[in-house]
Amino acid sequence: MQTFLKKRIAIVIEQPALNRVLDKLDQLAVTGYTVYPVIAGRGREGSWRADGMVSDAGRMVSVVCVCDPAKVEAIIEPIYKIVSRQVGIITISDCEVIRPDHF
Amino acid sequence: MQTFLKKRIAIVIEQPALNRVLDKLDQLAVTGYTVYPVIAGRGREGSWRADGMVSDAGRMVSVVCVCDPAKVEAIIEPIYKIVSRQVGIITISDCEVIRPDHF
Amino acid sequence: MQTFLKKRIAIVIEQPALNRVLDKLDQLAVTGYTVYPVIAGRGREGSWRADGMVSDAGRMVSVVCVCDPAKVEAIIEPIYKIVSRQVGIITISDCEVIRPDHF
Amino acid sequence: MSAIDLALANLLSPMVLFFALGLMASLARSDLTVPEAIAKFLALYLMMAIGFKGGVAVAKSGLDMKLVGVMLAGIALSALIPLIGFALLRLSTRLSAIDAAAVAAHYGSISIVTFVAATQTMTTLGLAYEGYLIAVAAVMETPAILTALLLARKARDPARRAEEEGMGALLREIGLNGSVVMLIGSFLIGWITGDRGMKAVAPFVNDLFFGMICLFLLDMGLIAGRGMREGMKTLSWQAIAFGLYMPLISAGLAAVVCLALDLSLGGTALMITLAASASYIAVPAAMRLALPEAKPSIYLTLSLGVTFPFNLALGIPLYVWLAGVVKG
Amino acid sequence: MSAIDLALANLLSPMVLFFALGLMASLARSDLTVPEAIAKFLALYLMMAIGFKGGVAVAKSGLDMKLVGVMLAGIALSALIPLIGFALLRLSTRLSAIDAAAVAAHYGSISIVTFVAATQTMTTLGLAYEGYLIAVAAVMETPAILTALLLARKARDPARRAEEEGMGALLREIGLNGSVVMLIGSFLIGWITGDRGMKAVAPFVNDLFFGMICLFLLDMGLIAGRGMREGMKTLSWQAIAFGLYMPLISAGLAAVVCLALDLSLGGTALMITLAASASYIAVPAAMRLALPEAKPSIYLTLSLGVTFPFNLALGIPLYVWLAGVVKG
Amino acid sequence: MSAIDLALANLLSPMVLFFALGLMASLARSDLTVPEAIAKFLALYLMMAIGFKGGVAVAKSGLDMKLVGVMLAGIALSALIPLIGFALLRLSTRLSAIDAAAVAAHYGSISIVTFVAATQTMTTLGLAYEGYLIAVAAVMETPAILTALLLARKARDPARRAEEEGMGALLREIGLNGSVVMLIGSFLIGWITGDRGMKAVAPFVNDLFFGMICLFLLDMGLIAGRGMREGMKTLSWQAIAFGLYMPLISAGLAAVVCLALDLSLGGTALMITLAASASYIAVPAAMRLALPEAKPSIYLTLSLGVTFPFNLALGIPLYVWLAGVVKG
Ligand SMILES: Nc1ncnc2c1ncn2[C@@H]1O[C@H](COP(=O)(O)O)[C@@H](O)[C@H]1O
Ligand SMILES: Nc1ncnc2c1ncn2[C@@H]1O[C@H](COP(=O)(O)O)[C@@H](O)[C@H]1O
Ligand SMILES: Nc1ncnc2c1ncn2[C@@H]1O[C@H](COP(=O)(O)O)[C@@H](O)[C@H]1O
Ligand code: NA
Ligand code: NA
Ligand code: NA
Repeated sequence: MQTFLKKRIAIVIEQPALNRVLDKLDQLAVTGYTVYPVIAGRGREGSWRADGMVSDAGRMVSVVCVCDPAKVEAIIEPIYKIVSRQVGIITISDCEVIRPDHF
Repeated sequence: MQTFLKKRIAIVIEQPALNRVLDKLDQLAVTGYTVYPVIAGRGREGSWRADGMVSDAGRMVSVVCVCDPAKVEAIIEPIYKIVSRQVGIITISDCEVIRPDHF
Repeated sequence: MQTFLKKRIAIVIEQPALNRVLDKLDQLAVTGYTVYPVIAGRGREGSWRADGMVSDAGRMVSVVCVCDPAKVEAIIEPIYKIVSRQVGIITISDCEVIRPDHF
Repeated sequence: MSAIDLALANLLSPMVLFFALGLMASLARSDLTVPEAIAKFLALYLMMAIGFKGGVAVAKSGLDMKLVGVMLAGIALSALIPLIGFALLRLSTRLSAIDAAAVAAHYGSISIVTFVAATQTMTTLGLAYEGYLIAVAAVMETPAILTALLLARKARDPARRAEEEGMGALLREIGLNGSVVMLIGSFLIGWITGDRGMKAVAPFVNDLFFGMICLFLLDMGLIAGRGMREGMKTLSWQAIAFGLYMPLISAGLAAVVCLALDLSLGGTALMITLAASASYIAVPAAMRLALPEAKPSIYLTLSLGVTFPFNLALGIPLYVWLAGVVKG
Repeated sequence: MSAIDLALANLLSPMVLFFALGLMASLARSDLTVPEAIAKFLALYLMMAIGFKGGVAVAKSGLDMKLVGVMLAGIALSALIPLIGFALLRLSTRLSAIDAAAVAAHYGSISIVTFVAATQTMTTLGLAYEGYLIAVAAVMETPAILTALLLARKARDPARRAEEEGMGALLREIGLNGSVVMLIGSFLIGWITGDRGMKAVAPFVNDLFFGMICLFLLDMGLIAGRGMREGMKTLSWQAIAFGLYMPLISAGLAAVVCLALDLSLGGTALMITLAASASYIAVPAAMRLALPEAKPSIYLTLSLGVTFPFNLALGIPLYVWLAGVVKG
Repeated sequence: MSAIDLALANLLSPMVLFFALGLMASLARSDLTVPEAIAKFLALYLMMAIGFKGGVAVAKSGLDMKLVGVMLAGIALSALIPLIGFALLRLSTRLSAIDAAAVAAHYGSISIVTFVAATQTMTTLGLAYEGYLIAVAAVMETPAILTALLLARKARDPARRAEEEGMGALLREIGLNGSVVMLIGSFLIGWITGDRGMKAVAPFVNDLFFGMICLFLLDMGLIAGRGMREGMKTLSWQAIAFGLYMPLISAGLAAVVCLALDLSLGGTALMITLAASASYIAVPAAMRLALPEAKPSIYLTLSLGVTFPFNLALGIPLYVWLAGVVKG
């Protein structure tokens, strides 16, 4: 079965800024994204845990976007602008898919 | 420390079809899998959010299966048959493990 | 936009042993980590599901740590010592980041 | 109470107002949300409470033989309404046969929350109703699904049909839907334990009931609003119209059927409400398994974003009035 | 009751004891936790219950014109307190202007749980209070945020300022905060439905209220303890001191303002409590959007790990006593 | 009431029926589930309610010196029962020493839900019992774990033993288990606040109690069923038999001990129930830390899939009858 190379952009961003990231991804017309919950973590801003939290401040979520290698630059640039201002990180990795048209 | 190359199959599938995917993986005798929750997403079928949802319809989960590169074909084929009928995607990527026998 | 190669260590470990893993990562002075919830899975120890569970025993969480390739050995060694005693797995994969200093 | 007074009183009930609050919050894109686990808990509670109460009521009144007739009538309505719905959708909209069948299934089946809201109205109006209607509600959940499957079968290309796993497996997956099991199970437990059981759980299933419904309706409003924002893009005005007139057709049909059933006034109103309500818990999940190629955005938006609000705000008082006509 | 007796009675109330339990459990690194979904549910419930009750109270008493004056006073306090806080922080601590502004915003805004705990004390003391104070609490949430933004603006480098998206968008994001919407919405629903509505939801919003607060305070204790463990490293003793004396300054200011308001004794105590309380739900989230470069570890720890426990254990009885002075 | 009537009445109680509902739903592979957050909430609520009640009861009755004796008896039972269990498992099954020790620990420790179900039976039978038995239940949680560790030590290869981190750290991890902390904390708060506190939280901890237990038992049934489906493959019939006769042995032992304690009839029944019950919250988590090489599938299935259903359905009435024999 033939597969096609794509890029997997994984963003960990603090919850209150999530909508900004998703709205930006919508503007950038990515084919899609998936948001994962995160229950705890540590970074330069110190460590945090989700349980018992009422406020969204100080907790993270993770957004994963699979896209064409050609599109990565165009997506990372504006997303990084948002993330760099907030608490969060971005990682990029390779992955293969079966339906290239889908991404 | 020596590591061994394996493949990481990541499936995002709508909740109601999860059991079909897992039952299939069990039939295929994979050494194991892990199911992750997903809280929101967007794809060709439009965007969705888990919170407040009562019905399982229209929400996703993510299944990750680490397996031997030799087994990938045998696993992807039947899983793709299920996923292609439903709302969902499949991605494949490389990863290394320490205990090759485990996967 | 220039990116830098890092390693992504992904650990699936049973909940009761999570603190041991995190404490160890803190000792190892990694720049950070992210803990993801897991809702179900299967492995050598059989299959499990989180829903309805009261006790932490027999359920998993997933810890992801992005670090410098040079550091991987130093991190994997002691973490593997913990994981190998418990129910759990470790996988390592490549990823790229934008701020190398951050990891 | 005139139909108008009824309608007004209904519109100003806490239930409807909390639904409206959720609806507006979500249309205004507020970040107000009910955690998924809580929404599932509220649904679980509702099934338990309403089922248990129904069972206890039956334990009190005993089962008059009318039950059988009402059950059969319910099954018939659930099985036939999709045929009407399917025909109307194919005539009035551009929906594919598969999509039309999936939508039709929702309108044949029932919405337990609409039913609960209606029982609440009965309580405020001081109208008694047959406890076994809970059981009737339960049996009305699935027949509509079967009708829809048969409608879709004909439309499906043979290739697909090959892929389908056996009807049997499918029915097991569908029939054992959690909410249905919880509803029937609680009904039986209420029936078995009767007053004794009710005394023990009354503060939980009775006293809290109304407050929990308000929270649940807040959540329904949030989801409905989201559905409107999302789904309206994909829905033609003909489809939206269907979501408004189909419940009326079902209600009319049920009213006629009720002429033959001699239920109490409250029972008649509830029976009509059941027929007029559209499922959005059991059936959507079933459709994802049985008709995966049908677009969820269409049937979810129609049943939750159009028909549910309509029934809650205007439908229920109308059905009470209709029941009055039937009985008087 | 003397201030001392009051303080003791307060320290031995189940509310405070459950908070202490959570605090100690978390400081001892016990794995006792409240699931996030439950914490959010408890908060949702609290907003619903307290809002609804306030609305019903207003429906009963009717709105006397004093409300306007009290509202304006509340807005003024919320808008001005941050100026004092900002000045004190800049003088006494090494916090950057941005961090100082962010912290100040929390002390201008209000903590609804502190308010709820205070209303509970009123009930135990048999002191009546104006129902519309809920509405006042709601309007006091946001003005402080605006003051803080203006304070931060001046300090911000122009580069950043360019990045900022329009104030308008920001205010929408902030103004539609879920907890505020739930509070105001429930208040209005309570107002509209009045006694009729209350009769239906009383077991839910009244009878359970105290038990739910206890659970919520257990959770607050767990979070506060975590905050202490985490945050104390990052906080200077001057900052911690600020978390202890700032509420007293706000309380004093509010007491003076109350001289002009002629609220009931209970109402005065609540007004003072509102001024003295520091937000940790709405404002922190707003700060992450409006002033992302401000360190959450600082303002979260101060408001939740220092000021909230202080208000709960010692502040509230003190404010009741202060209200006595004002009214007597 | 004869033992038979008791057994029948028990089998038809809502608690047992909801457990059965969950069990059957899960064996039939229905998708009925209780969200994890809700299950944790129900457990938290149970600990809070039962602990608080116990504390209030003690505040009322005062502590008679018998408490000390009962506590010591409880500790002794918890510490000794694992020795018996270990010996029987090693003789009758093929379990490794480590696995046998881990299983034995569960039977020495206690199941708070079994205890709660038993207190409910006391209430239905109108039997009073000593409030401090809650405290006894709490102290019986851990001694069994220590015994099991000593049993396992001897069996462990030295290499492993080197790896082990200090006993001290381990005990801290285990002793601060959330459910134990919540139980003891609520007990103390109930004790301190007494009637005053109870008046405030009664609707929450008393009125809802039974309904919440029913929901919790539904969940237990779902989990137990899953455990049966999963675990039965891995369990020999000898192991399963152990899960049925071990509680009887513990009960007998406790009955003898109770001859020396002069507890009330209800208290005796509860003491026997505690000894006969097997832990599945605190101990499994502890075993994962202390004896990671022991297979969770074995001890979880035995305690939750075999012993808990047995105690709930047949054990409790039997223990009440046994208490009757002891007391006269
Ligand atoms: N490009 C993408 N990157 C990440 N996740 C995606 C992407 N496309 C789709 N998904 C996820 O897969 C689900 C189903 O996709 P679809 O079948 O295209 O509607 C979506 O709801 C997303 O959660
Ligand atoms: N090295 C890392 N590996 C994995 N996750 C990280 C890492 N650094 C930061 N994170 C995650 O990103 C969040 C924000 O990081 P920071 O902005 O450094 O505080 C943290 O709370 C973690 O959840
Ligand atoms: N091949 C695999 N792919 C993905 N996840 C796995 C795999 N094997 C094990 N896991 C996860 O790791 C947990 C522990 O595995 P084990 O120690 O083999 O029982 C399982 O419950 C799964 O959640
Ligand atoms: Na219907
Ligand atoms: Na304030
Ligand atoms: Na025991």
